[in-house]
Amino acid sequence: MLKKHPLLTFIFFGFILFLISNRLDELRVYQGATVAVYAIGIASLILLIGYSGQISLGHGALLAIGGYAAALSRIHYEAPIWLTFVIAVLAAAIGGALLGLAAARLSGPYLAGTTLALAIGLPSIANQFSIFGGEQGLYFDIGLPPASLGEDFTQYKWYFWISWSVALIVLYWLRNVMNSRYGRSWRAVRSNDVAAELAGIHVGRNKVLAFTISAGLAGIAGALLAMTVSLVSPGVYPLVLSFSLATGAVLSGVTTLGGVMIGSVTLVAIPEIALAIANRYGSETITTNLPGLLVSALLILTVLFVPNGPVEQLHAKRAKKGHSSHSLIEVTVRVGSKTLSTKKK
Amino acid sequence: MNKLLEVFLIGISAASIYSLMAISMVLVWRSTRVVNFAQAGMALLSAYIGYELVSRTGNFWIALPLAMILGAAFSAFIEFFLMRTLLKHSSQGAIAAIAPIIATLGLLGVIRATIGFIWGHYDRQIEAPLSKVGFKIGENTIAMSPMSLFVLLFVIGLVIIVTIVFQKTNIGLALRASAYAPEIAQLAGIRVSGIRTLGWAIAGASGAAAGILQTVNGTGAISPESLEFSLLLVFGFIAAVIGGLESLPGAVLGAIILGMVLAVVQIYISGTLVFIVAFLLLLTVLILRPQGFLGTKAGRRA
Amino acid sequence: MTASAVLAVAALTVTTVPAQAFNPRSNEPGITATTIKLGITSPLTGIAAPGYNKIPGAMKAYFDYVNANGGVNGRKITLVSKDDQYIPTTAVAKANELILRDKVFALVGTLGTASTKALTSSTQLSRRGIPSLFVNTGWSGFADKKAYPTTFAILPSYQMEAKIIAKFVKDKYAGKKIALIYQDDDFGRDALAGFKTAGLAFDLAIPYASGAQALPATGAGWITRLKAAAPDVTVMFGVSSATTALLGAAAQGGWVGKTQFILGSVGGDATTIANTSRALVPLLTGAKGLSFAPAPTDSSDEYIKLFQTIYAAAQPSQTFDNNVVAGMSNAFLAVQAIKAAGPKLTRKGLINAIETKGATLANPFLTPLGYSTTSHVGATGYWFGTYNSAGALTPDGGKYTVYTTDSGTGPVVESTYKRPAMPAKGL
Amino acid sequence: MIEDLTVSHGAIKAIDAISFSVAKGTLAAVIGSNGAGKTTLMRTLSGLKDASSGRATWMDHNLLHGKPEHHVRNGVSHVSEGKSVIAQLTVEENLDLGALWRRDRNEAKSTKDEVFQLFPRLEERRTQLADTLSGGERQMLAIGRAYMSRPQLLLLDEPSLGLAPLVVEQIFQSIRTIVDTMGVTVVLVEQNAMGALKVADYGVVLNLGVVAARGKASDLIADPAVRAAYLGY
Repeated sequence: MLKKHPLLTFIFFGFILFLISNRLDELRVYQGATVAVYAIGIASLILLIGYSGQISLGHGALLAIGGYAAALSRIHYEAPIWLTFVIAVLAAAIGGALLGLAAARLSGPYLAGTTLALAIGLPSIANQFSIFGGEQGLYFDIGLPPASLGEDFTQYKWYFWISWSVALIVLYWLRNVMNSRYGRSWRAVRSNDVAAELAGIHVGRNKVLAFTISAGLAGIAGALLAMTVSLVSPGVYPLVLSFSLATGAVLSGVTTLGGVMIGSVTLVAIPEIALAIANRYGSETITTNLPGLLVSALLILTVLFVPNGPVEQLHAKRAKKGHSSHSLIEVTVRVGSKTLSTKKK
Repeated sequence: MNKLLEVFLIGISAASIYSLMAISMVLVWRSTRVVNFAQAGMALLSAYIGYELVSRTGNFWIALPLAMILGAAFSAFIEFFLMRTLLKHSSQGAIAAIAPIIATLGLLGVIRATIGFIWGHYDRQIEAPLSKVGFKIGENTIAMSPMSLFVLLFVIGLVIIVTIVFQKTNIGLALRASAYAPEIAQLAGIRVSGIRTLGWAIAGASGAAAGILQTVNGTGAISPESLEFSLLLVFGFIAAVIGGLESLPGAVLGAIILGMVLAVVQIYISGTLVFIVAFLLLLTVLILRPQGFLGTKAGRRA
Repeated sequence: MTASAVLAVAALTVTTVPAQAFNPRSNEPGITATTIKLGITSPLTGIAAPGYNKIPGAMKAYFDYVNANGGVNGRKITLVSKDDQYIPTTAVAKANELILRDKVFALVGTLGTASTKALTSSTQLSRRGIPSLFVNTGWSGFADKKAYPTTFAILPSYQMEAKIIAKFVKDKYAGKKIALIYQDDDFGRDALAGFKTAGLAFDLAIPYASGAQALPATGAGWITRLKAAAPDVTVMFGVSSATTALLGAAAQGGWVGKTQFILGSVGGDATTIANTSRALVPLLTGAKGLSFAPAPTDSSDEYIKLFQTIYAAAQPSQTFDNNVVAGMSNAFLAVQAIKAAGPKLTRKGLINAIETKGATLANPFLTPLGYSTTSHVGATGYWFGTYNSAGALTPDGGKYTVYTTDSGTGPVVESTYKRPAMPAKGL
Repeated sequence: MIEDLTVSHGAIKAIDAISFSVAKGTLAAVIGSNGAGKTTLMRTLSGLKDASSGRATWMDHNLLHGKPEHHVRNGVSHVSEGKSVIAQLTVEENLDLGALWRRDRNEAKSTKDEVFQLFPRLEERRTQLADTLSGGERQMLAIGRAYMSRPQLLLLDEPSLGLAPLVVEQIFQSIRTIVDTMGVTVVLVEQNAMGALKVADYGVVLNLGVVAARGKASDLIADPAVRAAYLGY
């Protein structure tokens, strides 16, 4: 169905979600909204890692740009909600383009470390200029749900609807981009810089473009995240968030967008699972330490045993039964360092 | 003039801490082409082990080498069980470039949670074995104490020993060959995987020293999410990259540049800017000289 | 895509409990004839955890004590504690769990300005009418009843603190050379505003980026600049790790006893400093500090004596410090407020009780509480003391002299406030 | 001795069931055009790549089992394609590398003297970085490094690649010397088919992963079909 009528599938999925939102209790609705936000953030990171071979450990910084842009446009210009989201996308995309220009020259661990340093430096910037509201942050209030939706329509359901509408639109759009010429050239760049260059693909420009789009998506995720907590502050976009998104991307499988839900649901579910376990054994030590342990252990196990994510794994199994779909370009061990050494010459 | 000397001493003692971390990162990078983002976590674990050893033996000078040995063993263990499996399973596709980064991040989380389970979320203290009060020159107390001088000498000693090992011994030759060209080293009959584990072990020992010395030279306290160690990771990385990520003297040089620049910024400009300046420094070096100061193409220096 | 989408939907549905929209008109949640459920979210792990993570335990200890003595108006209090790691998004998630799943009657003692702002607004505490008692932040905004009708502040604001320090410095060290070290974010800038209002100018002001105190040479850099300026008085308005860095560097730089240190309340907790570095505690000797609660070492104070006894029984392995006093005082005041709201307890009734009787409720604090039908301001002042060689802050002149002020332009005055006597057995 | 050896890259068979054997103490040349599977063959024999099926043995030693370092220790050395030297090490360090695993230091030293005898240019440049060597010198160094482990079987992958004809001649002569005076068996993979067959005792022609022809080198040179297809005249 997805292959033949992608648009219908997305609309159908949206309808299901709409039905679900009426059935869920409010805590789940809130968590559902968070899942949508994570899904966008993870998709943005997958686009970067899986489709252009770049990594960002400071993706939270790009989310922050989006969140702050949305909040500032709301506070100072009373922009309507949809416009704040557009502004979030544009602002983050600009930030991403600048970062991408620097990033295109870097690879693997260098890029990882640089984005990490950016994420660490971000709070100082928020503190440096009083317009950003410092550590305490700024409110981002999108207002109450429209009265036409009825009195029982809660704020979180409103967030849920907004987040999921945006998420579905973003994922649908991404799916189309991935199947376009750009998507193909990104994948080529990811597989092998040199081969792509030989095939006439402008590697640098492609990487910057991928970074820009990824940042734009991160921006809207940042604005939505700010919406669900109604605040932007450095603490809303901590290093932990960047790591969580990287975790979610790996759990989802970085080579395909198909798995984004797995990562985002897992991120929201893990603290719940840890809590359930802790309640069972009644230990505070478990409650405080187990979520971190679970996420990290899951991350390591995924990288070790399902490196390309569960969805890709499934495809691979299917492909083995039928005809093989392996790429002809053989990528030697540790692509990162290889491209690095070619860079150096 | 006096102030300038102070700035210099402050920069140097900060640099000695950064360089310990940078050296471990360089060692790991050279042996497996991986930046180990769990390095600070491993150093923190070593600091906790050092804390246990100090409280049990009551003697810092026994605890330090013991903790270094344990740090080496743990690091080798990680290479053997985690990194090798990783190379086997995720050596292809998009994940290959990021798998080591993600895995080491995961390792960082596991280490922190484990520390939380064992030691709880409270501060633990290691007493400094030497005086932290600065030496006196005439009337003035300078910003260099027996403790920080020890750290500085330790770093210098470490760099000299590691350099000699790398340049003058057969093991060193094997380490360098495996780093520069693993396949050729393999074809020359070197057990590259074993050599990689050895590289991690040395890095683990130096990381353990970094963890313990950073703690006693600083506040003396450690906690699972110790901010000091997060910063140590990032600043150690910046120092290593400035130096070129390939070269041990480069790591030290990078640390000195970073330490000095930050000391100058803090004392003459504004303490508010240290993080931004560190980030800009990293970015500038990466854009103008991506191979770092000492990371020449041949990159011969050990 | 489809497969994982279905999975996601399934994951959401499986955990679904029957639909029940929030209905403000239903019976009061979190309360039965015999129980009251309260909730707190605070950092139990993460950077801010050491020190602050004792607060929920301290609260629990006091509630258990009350429960063992029959509870409040026949109801026993349970406290649900959640870990938010000092991250606002997590705080919102945890507050939602507390409100929507655990169905707590009220929140109590949430910690951190950004976290508290986020959770208050996102979970719509005021629209739902959920009381948020005694938030542990020095941001003056929470005292604003109009903006936060169900939230009650407890700490004096940073502006109040700065104004009181300014008055103290101007009175005691007139004409002396004054230096300031402050954290360059809104926490420190609130203080700067307070110093400015009170007309205190500094000969040297050293800002530091939040977090930079953890870098190896930051403290040494401060001392270098201080040495060059040689101030008579040095005010430290930062977090306790910054105080630690300052004291450590002062000792290392041979700069002990060269200046009169004045430590702000946030960075001045001796136990927290001792936990980081026992060796630094003696260096506190002679430094000035300020607090609004009685000193944790002051066993002659009836509240402290009671709290010490309760805490020693509940958490024998933990040190009794300012964080414990803060937690137990929070719990104490919550119990008094609930008691004042009467046996027919409602959320509205509780808020009303604090607004009308809050200023007269029994509580351990040495400064007047500002609760009224127009303001939700908590403690309004500070007393000054001097640290002794054990790191205990002892009131100057042997008695607590309290100064009060507001967060605006009001004057700083010496208070004549007399604390209400402690109810029998502290119940 | 190679029987039915098959090696695949993913779904593609780079070598499809090839068989040939090389007599001890001789020089065998494996020739073929680009993509014929020559390099894959070498990498498989030295343990860098896994075979899909078949057998490959040298004396009693199974070449399809174990890592390269294992083979080296059993007398099989491989000089991989493209001047397999480490540019960041000196000439002498590169040579020492080849004998690092050997316990007997004196023997290693005498082997080094043999190498210097064979390639006097290397001795002149022993303290220089390998980076500074010319292409021909690098190839000498690579062969010398492989020789340092005193192999019985030496696998050489395209030593003539990118070298001037005169230098190629010189390298081939040195290889001949290694076979004749030191009793080493050499398998030489070459695109330069004529040059290789001229010095070789035995020849194997690979085409798209299968053996197209094999036999005495002189016979192959004489074979018109081989001449037409691979020798260019």
